[in-house]
Amino acid sequence: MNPVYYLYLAALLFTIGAAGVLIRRNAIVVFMCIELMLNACNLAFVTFSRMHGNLDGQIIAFFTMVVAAAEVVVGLAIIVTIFRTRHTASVDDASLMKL
Amino acid sequence: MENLIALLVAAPLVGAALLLCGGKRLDRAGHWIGTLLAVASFAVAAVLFADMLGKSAGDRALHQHLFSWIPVGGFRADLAFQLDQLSMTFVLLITGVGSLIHIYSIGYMEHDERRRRFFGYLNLFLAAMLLLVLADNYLLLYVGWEGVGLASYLLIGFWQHKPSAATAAKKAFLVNRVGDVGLSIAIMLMFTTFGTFAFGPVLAATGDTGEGKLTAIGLMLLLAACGKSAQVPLQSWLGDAMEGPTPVSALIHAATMVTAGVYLITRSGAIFNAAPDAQMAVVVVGAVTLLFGAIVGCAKDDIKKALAGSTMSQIGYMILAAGLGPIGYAFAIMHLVTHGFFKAGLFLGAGSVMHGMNDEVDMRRYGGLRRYMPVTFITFGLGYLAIIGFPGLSGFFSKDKIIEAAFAKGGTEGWILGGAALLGAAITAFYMTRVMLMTFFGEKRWDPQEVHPHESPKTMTIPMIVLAVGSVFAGGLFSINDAFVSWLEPVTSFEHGHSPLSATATTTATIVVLLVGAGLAWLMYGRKPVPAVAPRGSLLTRAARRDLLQDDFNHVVLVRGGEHLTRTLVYLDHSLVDGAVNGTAATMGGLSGRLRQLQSGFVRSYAVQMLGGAAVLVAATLLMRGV
Amino acid sequence: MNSLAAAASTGEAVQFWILGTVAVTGALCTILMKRAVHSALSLAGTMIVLAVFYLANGAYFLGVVQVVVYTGAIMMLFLFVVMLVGVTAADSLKETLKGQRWLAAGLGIGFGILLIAGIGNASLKEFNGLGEANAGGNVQGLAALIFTKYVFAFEITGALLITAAVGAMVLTHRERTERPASQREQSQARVRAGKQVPPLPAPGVYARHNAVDIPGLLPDGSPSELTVNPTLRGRGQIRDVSGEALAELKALEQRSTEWLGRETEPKPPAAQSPTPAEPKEEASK
Amino acid sequence: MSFPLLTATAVVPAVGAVATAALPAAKRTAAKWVALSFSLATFVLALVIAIRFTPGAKGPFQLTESHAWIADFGVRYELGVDGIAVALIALTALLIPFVILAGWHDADPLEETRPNRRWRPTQGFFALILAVEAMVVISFEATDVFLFYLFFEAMLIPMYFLIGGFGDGAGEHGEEQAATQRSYAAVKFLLYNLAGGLIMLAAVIGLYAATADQLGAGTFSLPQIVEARAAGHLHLGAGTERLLFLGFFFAFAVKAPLWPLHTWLPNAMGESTSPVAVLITAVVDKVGTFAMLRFCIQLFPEASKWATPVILILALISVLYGALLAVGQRDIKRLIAYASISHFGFIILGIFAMTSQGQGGATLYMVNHGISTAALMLVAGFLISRRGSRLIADYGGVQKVAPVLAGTFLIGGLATLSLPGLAPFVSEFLVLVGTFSRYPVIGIIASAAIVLAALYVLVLYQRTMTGPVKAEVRKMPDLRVRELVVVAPLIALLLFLGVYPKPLTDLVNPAVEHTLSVVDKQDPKPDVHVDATTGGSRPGHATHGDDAEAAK
Repeated sequence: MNPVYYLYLAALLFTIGAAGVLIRRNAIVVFMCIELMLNACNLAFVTFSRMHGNLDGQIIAFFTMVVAAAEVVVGLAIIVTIFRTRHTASVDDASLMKL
Repeated sequence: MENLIALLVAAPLVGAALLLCGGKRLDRAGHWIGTLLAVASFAVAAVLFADMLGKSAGDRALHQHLFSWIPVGGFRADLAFQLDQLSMTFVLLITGVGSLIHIYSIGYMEHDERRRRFFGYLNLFLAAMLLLVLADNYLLLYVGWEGVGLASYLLIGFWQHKPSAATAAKKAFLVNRVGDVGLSIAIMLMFTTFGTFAFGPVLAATGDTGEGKLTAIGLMLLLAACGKSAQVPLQSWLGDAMEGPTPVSALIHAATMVTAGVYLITRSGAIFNAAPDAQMAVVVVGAVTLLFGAIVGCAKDDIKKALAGSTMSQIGYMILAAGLGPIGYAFAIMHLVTHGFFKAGLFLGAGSVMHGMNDEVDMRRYGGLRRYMPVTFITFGLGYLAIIGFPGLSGFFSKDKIIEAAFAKGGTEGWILGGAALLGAAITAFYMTRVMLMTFFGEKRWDPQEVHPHESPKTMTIPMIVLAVGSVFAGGLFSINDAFVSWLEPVTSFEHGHSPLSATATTTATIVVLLVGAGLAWLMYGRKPVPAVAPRGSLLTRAARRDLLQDDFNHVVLVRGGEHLTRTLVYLDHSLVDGAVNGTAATMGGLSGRLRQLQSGFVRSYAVQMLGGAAVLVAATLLMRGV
Repeated sequence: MNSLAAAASTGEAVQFWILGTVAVTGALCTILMKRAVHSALSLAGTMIVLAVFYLANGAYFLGVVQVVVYTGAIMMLFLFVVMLVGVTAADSLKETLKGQRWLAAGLGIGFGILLIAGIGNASLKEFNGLGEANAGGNVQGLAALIFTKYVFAFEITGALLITAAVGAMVLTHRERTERPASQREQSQARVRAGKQVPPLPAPGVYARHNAVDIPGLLPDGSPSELTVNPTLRGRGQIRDVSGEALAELKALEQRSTEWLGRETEPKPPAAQSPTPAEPKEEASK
Repeated sequence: MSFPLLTATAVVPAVGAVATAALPAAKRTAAKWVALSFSLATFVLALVIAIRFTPGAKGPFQLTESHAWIADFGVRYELGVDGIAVALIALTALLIPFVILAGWHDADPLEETRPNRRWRPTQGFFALILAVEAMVVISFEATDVFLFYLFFEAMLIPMYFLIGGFGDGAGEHGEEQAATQRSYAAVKFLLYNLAGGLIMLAAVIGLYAATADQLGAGTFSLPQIVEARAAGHLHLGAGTERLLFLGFFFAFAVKAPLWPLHTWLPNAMGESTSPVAVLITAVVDKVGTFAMLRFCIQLFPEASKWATPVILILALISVLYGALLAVGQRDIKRLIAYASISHFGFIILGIFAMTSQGQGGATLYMVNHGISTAALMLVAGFLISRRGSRLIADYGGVQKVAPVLAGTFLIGGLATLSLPGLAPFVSEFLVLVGTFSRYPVIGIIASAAIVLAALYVLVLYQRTMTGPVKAEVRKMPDLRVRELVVVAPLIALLLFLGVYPKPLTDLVNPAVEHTLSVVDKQDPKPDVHVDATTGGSRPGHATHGDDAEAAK
């Protein structure tokens, strides 16, 4: 079996995650979907590193994880703050951008 | 010696600067300063004249180059003066009559609180007029040309609080501007044809170029002359110009400025000689105008307007003569000078009459004034005799020569022109007699309670006397063995015309028509009393009262048309040109309004758009690599 | 295992197909589950599977990190937040934005197809595995790269993490706007509000037993709700013993009369209030 | 490289702008004086430039400065002046002090507004004026296309605020609507010029690409490009060259309003205060015509020749159109604005007639029009500030109550109708001659504007100044000392340059010759060759000869 299937899997996961971001209204779930997409990317990177036979891909994946961690921390903090003020975690309720 | 020439112009210019910028502190001495400088200019002229007489006819011309004015590429205009016999004649006339009228104005404008400014303007006029006749190239002449236009504008509109005066001034300037366009185009033509527009080279080189160009130049010059000298079709401003103070009418609109056209044509004689068609046009214009002006003069009840009509017609004579070529130039100038004397005198007389009748101008309110203002009567009378060409007075000599020359043109046009000139003489006699009779003879048509006619002060009468003397003797003086003609000959190249009629025949004819005209006038105005209000009059009379409908024509065609044109243009500028721009702006606004709908503010719809964009990018990359 | 083959072995293939299915299922559950908790759990599942795949791809360090950081830390963080926000909070899956769902589905599918097409026609045939790359050990290899080639990126990510931590604190920290009320003010407020100023009465206590769920009895023997902890009250777990106490008293009198041998006039069962009945059941609970 | 004179001339006003803006709100008068002194310093520097500049010298540009700036794109900080630039810099530096003096009280906050630390309109007004001066000066000096473009566009920012922020409170329908109209005018000004500028930007980039393609290293330097073209290294294809030319020309045609891109000017000049109006028409718009002369023609000679007929027609249209619309205006300032459109038509006519008279005249015209319009507009501003109305119909008989004001107004008007003896006549006649000698018909039609100019000026003068005195103007005071100080020098200058324009022509001629040599056009020769020196073979001719030599 050809490891390129990993890439197909990554693509699939990524797409699913994207769709989730579009469909779900709960901010937390949206975040999870974003994480899913990041992970899909990581998988692709790892596969690439295997493909090229060097570790750079893994490094990138590593950095992605770190960034993802940071992003999650801040994002969740934001969600909590929003929840405190308006008692909902729905992304649709925070639609002040149009003003 | 030639360094004095600049002084001629400088003196009045300094006066103008002093008086116009001096402010109130000069109010008391202003008129004296102005007069003094005018007289000074005359003195310089006299000195130069004397010097010139001392020289032989060949090298009388003086030339003074001050500095190079506009040097750009091949285009060189210099600030340089040229004083030859022709210019000298004008300089003497201008400064002489000018000085007299300055003196006259001291009395005439006594009660005007803006007298200082009046004298400033007069000096400005003198300076510009002298520049006009002294310039050694057409561009500098143009400066003087417009300068006198400005001065006349300021002086016609001197009583600005009168809307009629302001309008008249504007009209005069505008009509003159039309003429000026002609002059400027002529200069451009000269530049493109000869590469220069200085008198010397241009007039020397007329032989080398095609007749077409010369004709064009000639016609343009003629247009300019028409504007300045109030010739048909640009004559309409002269009548209204009488709104100005009478001294102004005398100086600018009788003696000097309006004759600038004659100067221009005479000066450019070489061009016209080489372009017969242009010359023909000149002659026609002259002939038409002399009749036109005469007819208008017959109908006017306003004494100044009547005189204005006469001025028009007399200048018609000059133009006619100038159009006749070498046989006429000298006589044109000669008539110009004599006319300068007697017409100025007549105007000053009219002014004096008005002065005595508290500014009443309607001759139907005059009558029998000879007893109240004898000096005015006598001087005016002498001027009258001069202008109708009474044998022995100056008008007789000059006009008679012109009529003779007109016949001498030869062929049918010779007869036509001569006839026209004769007819003009008759009409002149008629309307001048009319003026004379209505003003000084007949019974009083004014109310002794209101007006107390009285003789004017010395400052006014003396100039009148001097001018009267001039208008009596000048002609005779000039004609003593053709002194005047031979004086001008080096410049204007005189040749004797061969008239089909003998000189005596012409003279008798002139005298006959003169008597006829005068007699007719006496029958109509001398024998039976003049009605105080103008009768309706015949169709011709009514037309003539309205300047033969020329103004109405202008009003309907030019003024109305222009107003409509501008109004439509303003509208179009706002609706069409600007509208196009604003329209684009509006469409943009609408478009953005539509696009605004996409900004729903919902994060997820933005996310959809993002994903769409990403998809497009991926697709693009794939296509690039040619899937 | 160090000499990871370029082409995957059959074992790996099997593993791939099984776990891949699991991963996709997990992902789908993540986006389809109503309750956020379930989404979180299924995502965790997917991540563990991915960890395994990392290992299979020779990224041992990453595999472990994936388990520790992602599944261990991040997902737990998610769960905490979910609890904060409310475990029960389940958002209805019915769409509010017009056409959003179809757009999303369409775009998702299209995008996926594009990606897969891209991968498909990319020439990814030869795999030169991680044999020599991992020769000195995967972790050492990574470390060597991180601290040499990517050292700046590494430093910057460190800064990023600190910033993130500070940011999180700033965001969640709530500033006290007004001075805390002193005890005196609190008491005054309480009096003004007409609340119960003295301590509440204690629950009923008997020689036989001592329980917080037994209300104290008022002089007329009826139970006083105040004496019971509000939580128990809220749950309705009050053991009312007043009924049986009366019943026992009655029985005692009965026996004494029998003992003294006097006839008794029958009493109306007025005192028999309906209340005693329920306490019994309650007690039986 | 000695003292960087050109840079200094641009920097001084910039510094002045900062200094003025920095002054606290209370120091209003101080701000005015600071601004004035800085503008005067700039004028002194401009004079130094004019003195240090030697007209006959070799090479197109002098006092050049050149420093690498954005090396990657071959953008250099390259300054240099030819005669035309010197004349225009002098004009700018000369006018700004008068503008500041004339606007002395235009930006004073209203009485009822409470003094406030942040609210400093006066400082802002004068700082903006100085900023505009700095930018204008440097765009006159720049010989690097990119550098020029930068300031050509940056100019819009201060101008926008000057137009939109300060009004003369003489609106037809009260202050509120005046404010809205003002902002409308400002936005219109901005959009028009931005549109032009963006198209030009495209052309600038295109030029860079073309040079980079053919010269190896791309450059924006005007002298280099001209040189390369002369040496034959650079051959833009006809198509490219025309496109680039149009890109440049469009921007300049907007800036120097050429029909039909003129409609922003009447609004901008009508709504803004008269000093700002002067700034627009006398200073900023000149950059447009100047740039046509320096960049359009020199960078794209072939395309210029190709486009000449159309441009001449457009210019002719704006000459007549502007004059006719001026006749039809009811608002003094709008009238002057349309008059300016007509005059800009003349300037462009002269530039593209491609004769030494035409271009020399056009350059003189830029200077003279600057001075004459400044005189007329500023006096009109004084008039308007007295009566509080811009409508011609609201005036009448002013001449009687304020003769000096009327006199100066008349002189300004006469200059506008280019009366001989005043400076504009020289330039207008040169333009006409220059045009006529190559395109007689256009020349003749254009000279009709002589009459129209007289018409609108005299109508304006008659309606406002003459006739019976209106009740509203009866109390009108005559010119104050400050106002006289503003107007008198301008009028004196008009008279002087009318009588003795030689210094200016000597300055300009070599530059014009150079431009024409780039386009390689010769003046048409007259049919008859007579010796062109005036005076022919008369006495005095000799003297003239020497002093012509002396003048050289």
